[in-house]
Amino acid sequence: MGILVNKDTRVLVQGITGREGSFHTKLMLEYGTKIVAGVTPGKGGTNVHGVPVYDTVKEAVEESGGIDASIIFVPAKFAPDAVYEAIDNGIKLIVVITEGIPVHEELKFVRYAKEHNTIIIGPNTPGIMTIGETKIGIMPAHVFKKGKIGLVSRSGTLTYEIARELGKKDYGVSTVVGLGGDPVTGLNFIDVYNYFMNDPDTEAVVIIGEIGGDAEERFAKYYTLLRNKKPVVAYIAGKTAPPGKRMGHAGAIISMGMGDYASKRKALEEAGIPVADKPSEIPSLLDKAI
Amino acid sequence: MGILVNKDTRVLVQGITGREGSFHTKLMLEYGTKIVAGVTPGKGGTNVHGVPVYDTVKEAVEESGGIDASIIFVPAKFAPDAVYEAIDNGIKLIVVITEGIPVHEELKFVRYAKEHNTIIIGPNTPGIMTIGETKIGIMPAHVFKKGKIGLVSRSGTLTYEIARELGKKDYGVSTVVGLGGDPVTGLNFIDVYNYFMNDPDTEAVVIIGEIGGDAEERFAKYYTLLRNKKPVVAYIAGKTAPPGKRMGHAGAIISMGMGDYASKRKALEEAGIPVADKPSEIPSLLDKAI
Amino acid sequence: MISNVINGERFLKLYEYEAKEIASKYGIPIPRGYLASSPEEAADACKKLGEVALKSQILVGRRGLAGGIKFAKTPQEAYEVAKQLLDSTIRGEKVNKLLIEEKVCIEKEYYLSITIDRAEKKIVYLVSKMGGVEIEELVRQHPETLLKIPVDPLLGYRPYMSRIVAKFLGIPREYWRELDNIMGSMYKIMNDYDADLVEFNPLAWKCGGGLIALDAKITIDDNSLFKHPEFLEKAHRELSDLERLAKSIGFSYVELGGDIGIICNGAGLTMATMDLVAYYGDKPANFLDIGGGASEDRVKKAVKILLEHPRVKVLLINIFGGITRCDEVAKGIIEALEETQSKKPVVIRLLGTNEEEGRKILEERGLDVFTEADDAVMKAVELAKSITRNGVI
Amino acid sequence: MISNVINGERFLKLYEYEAKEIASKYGIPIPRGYLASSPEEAADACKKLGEVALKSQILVGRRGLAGGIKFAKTPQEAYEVAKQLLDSTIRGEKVNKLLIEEKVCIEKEYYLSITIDRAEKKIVYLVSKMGGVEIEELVRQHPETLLKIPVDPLLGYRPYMSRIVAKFLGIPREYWRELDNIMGSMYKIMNDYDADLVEFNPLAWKCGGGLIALDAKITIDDNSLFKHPEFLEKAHRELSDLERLAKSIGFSYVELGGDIGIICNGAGLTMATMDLVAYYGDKPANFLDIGGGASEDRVKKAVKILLEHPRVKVLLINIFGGITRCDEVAKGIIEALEETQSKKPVVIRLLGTNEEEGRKILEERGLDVFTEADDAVMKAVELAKSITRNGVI
Repeated sequence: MGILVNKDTRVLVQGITGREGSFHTKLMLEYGTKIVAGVTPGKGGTNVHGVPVYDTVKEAVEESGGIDASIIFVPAKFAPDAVYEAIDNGIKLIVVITEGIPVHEELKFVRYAKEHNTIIIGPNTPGIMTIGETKIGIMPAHVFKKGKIGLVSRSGTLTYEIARELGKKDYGVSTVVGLGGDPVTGLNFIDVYNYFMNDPDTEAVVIIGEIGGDAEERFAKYYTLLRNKKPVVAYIAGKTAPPGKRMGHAGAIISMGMGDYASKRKALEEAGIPVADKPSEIPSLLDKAI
Repeated sequence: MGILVNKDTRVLVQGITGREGSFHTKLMLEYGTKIVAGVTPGKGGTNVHGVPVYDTVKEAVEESGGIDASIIFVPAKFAPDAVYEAIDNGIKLIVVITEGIPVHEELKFVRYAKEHNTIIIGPNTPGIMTIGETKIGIMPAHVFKKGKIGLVSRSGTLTYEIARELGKKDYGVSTVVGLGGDPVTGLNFIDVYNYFMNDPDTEAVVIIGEIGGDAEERFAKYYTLLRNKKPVVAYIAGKTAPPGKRMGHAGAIISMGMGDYASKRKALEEAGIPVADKPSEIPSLLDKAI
Repeated sequence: MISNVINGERFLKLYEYEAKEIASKYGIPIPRGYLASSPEEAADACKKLGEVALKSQILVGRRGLAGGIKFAKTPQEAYEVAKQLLDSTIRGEKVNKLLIEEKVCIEKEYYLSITIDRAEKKIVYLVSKMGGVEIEELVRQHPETLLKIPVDPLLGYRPYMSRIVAKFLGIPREYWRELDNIMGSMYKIMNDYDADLVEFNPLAWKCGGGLIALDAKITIDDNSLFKHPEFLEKAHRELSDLERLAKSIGFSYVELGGDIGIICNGAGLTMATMDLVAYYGDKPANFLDIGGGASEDRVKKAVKILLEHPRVKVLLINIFGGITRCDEVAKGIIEALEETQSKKPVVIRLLGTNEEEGRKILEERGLDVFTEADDAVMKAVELAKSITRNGVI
Repeated sequence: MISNVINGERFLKLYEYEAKEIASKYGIPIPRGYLASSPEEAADACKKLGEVALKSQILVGRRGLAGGIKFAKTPQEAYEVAKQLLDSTIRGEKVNKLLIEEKVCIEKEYYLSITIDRAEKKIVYLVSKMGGVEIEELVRQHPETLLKIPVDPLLGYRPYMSRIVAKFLGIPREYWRELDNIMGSMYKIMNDYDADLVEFNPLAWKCGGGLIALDAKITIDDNSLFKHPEFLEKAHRELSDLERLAKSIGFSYVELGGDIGIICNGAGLTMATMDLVAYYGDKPANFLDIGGGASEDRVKKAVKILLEHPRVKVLLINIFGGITRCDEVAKGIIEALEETQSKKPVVIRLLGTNEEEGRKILEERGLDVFTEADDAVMKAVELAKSITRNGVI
């Protein structure tokens, strides 16, 4: 089980012939991911590690016998077009690895995807992996042991660090989801928590947040209102980072003083979610929470 | 009963202080329509036939205690903004009387409305009326007798003519819907037929089409596939109009030769829908169909 | 064209040279060319361009088949051909201008357009491998030769669409960027000009490689002309004088071939009245919709146009008053009759708002007023037949 | 500012005069003014404008409170004030330019901005009746004074939004059109410049009536700079030299106040490592994220920057190799140590891709490599404390 993706998920790689796309196609195939097609405009007819490459997503969908998810390694300038191409061809889960996409473009395609009932993971995400089944992303697979913890994070390497800490204490992971490091992303903590809520294989959820934005506060508020809930443990990076002044005043006005470490920690703790002081403390908090 | 609107429908008039808006507000009030507010930017604080006028839809919604439908008499240049204002303020049924709105604007707001689960009637429509309950439109009320026939039309005066012919033979109307005369409109025959299908007060439906477009052909195709159906009788205007050459070739390519009188009549008759040769023939076709 | 007007679907057609000016401004490749209004100018253009095509600038379709496009190899030849074409009449339209274009060596002809799909409420690209032909006919017979790519009107053109077209047409990789630019520009033209059609038929593949728009057609949504004052004066230049006159007063008017003049309010009712005339065995002379809420003066003008129309034997007026007031209509009719002193029979059917007042005004002048449309039309047809029999107008 | 960089939220701030140039180009009313780099130019401007405000062009906030805005009635006075302001340092930033503006008689000050609401994934207008103040503080205390109007990013600005603002601010009817133009232009600037903020604080109401943007702030999304080459060279000019250097190599770098230098890969891990340093009782000297897949050479440069940093006592390197390969990191560290011949202690924690190879390279040079982050940080803190105790660097 796990959420959103599993061993049967049929995956397309957009930008498959690029350095990153090709490299991670190999790693994903090694993990067992069912990659059925790749797209690079102009490279149709070739193949990458045995995966057939098409010029358009349309052809990939038609020729491959159906695609459930796409992972995008296309450079920032062309990534939005790749996202629209995937959405317009009916692909319902899109993992956008690309970083550096202009925020106005992100606003538009995230909005468009939502209307088309398409899930966007990222942009600027390490991806999603259901342990032991499929990896649609770039995370080092070996640090994730299979288990009952749902892991959702705004971060990349820190997630691997925490997965390793979990593993040291025999906590495995059901599915790990990287929300993406950009200010506008497709999913937030609430969305992913709700998927975990419906997954019988997930017993508890670890949330890895960081300063900036108010995603953690929003989740805390939401969690407070739930009647049935699974235990959640959190870690927030950036306690020692000085307060940001992003966007002059307006950004701060929107979030009404939320976004700093103290605000996030307070909100989570008031919602009954223990917050670890350091990554290695998370397993012991889980011991208590479960 | 009837469809979409009834005596309890709370109506806003946008462009209420204009010549048309004010005149028809009076007629609608006389018919019993529950007009609770009007909007004309800059005229807030006044009133029209006792209806309070606001500068913005936001104020109208807040002050009036809720609005179900809006009717728009705003000039073409400003009408799209009025539509967006209504949609963004949560109004779920919008009757756009205005004619002359650029088609690109229509494409956009019809698309936007659909996403927001808002019904657009028109543009360039005489409106909608549930006989004996409410009139949200500009049709002469007295020609419509109350009864069991659902009336849906692409035309204005021709609809009145046909309502009168029905009345002469004691056929009354449940609800009359003017789809609107513009090439892009919010509702089509299929949409309105489906509402009538769910209305216990409607026994049969009269469809008033005209040449151009393929709305009638589409309805015929749809009707053929239905298992449960109410009887439908049609009239198509434009038998003697020479074939149009609208938009050079491209328009004709899209509709693949549909759009002329013969095509529409054939499609409807093959779907089992009798087509009247003249308006006065409709009641006798209904006699047979019901 | 009638159904456009009748259905309220009005648009402005641009001449080929106007469409190409716009295309070129948006970076779409077109042949080099010059506009010529005289044989001398045509010869001059040929001097600059070498072998040329001389293309009549008219708005009716199929001008190629009708001899509106010719070729010339020398300035002398261009002069002669231009002399033939200029001031000639093709499918009823006079040729005032020629577009003199370099002859381009081409290998293939495609069809590429962008237009509005009314039923789907989207913008759509239409593509065919077989261009330069009567695309409508081709597609009717071989629908599989047509590729449609829908575009969300809120989102707009996306470059991936051009790659689908490139694959469909078999365009080599190194020209994909060019196709992307062309399709992107077509979308921009649609938006910037409120066009409802931008069509290249053919969009050709050149002998040395590369795309070029050999013909171009753009039509502009009439409802948007207020945004484009540069086109306002051009509007409706393809209409006949009478149609233009009616339009300037604010009516929808179309010439038909019959002898019963028709005035109604509302396009649907007007068409239904035309159909009723046919049903009872005669032919309408015209379509004239006075629209909603016409004043006395506008009614008068409409009536005068038809009373003075040489082909009209009987005038049939069918008004269902909603916004339109019957008394205003009646007054307009009376005034027109007085001003023209016409002896043509006028059959009137009035119903709706202020019906009684209108009826009274007309009956005082000895005019019969019908209540039922069928009765009025039957009367008009009968009168027209008797006039034909008696040879009296 | 650190969290911007740390969270990958990077942007370019424009100076007031740059923002106002753009605003003016889009038809937004601003005071007349001139840019001055010398007291002479300031005096000249005052001659043309009469009574003036002299506004220091710096990127840090609250410059008014810090004395960065002064007034002058005569050219002589303007000269003197400009002399004071130019080359002075305000909140750590040197004043190189002044904007000399006519003094405008105003009655009221509003706040109006457009920005991105990340959580709602929309664009949003923010409006307050009380402008010209520390809006953030005001709103925190009186949230009811703020009006938010969301804008759908696919649909864009719609004029009705300006009427809501007009009513909220109490703008008289005859100026609604002006407000509509201002708000429409703000949206266009957001889109055309890929801005993430366009702010007028205050947008003032003039004594004679009418709106004017007395101050203007625009920030541009860094990720969009490739579309705006005119801004590329201006990017990150507000950073310190070291930050700019790191940035030019491709790192995210922020100066902090402590003595333990930090190099990690990934912003989250870097922040977590900083936090761990604090947890174990010391302070980080910096934030340095080498990003994903850093080469040997880039690692070398990162290490050199910190080894040569005067405040850094101990260098702590915490790498979790995913795309990043540990052997590359190890080689980069060795090279940097050799090139700088630094004696600063380096504490290394390596994990992930090619971990064994990396460990081997480092241990051959006598460097200890930790496996656990906690152990590495504890060691670094211990070393820094002993250095402080012993006064040795």
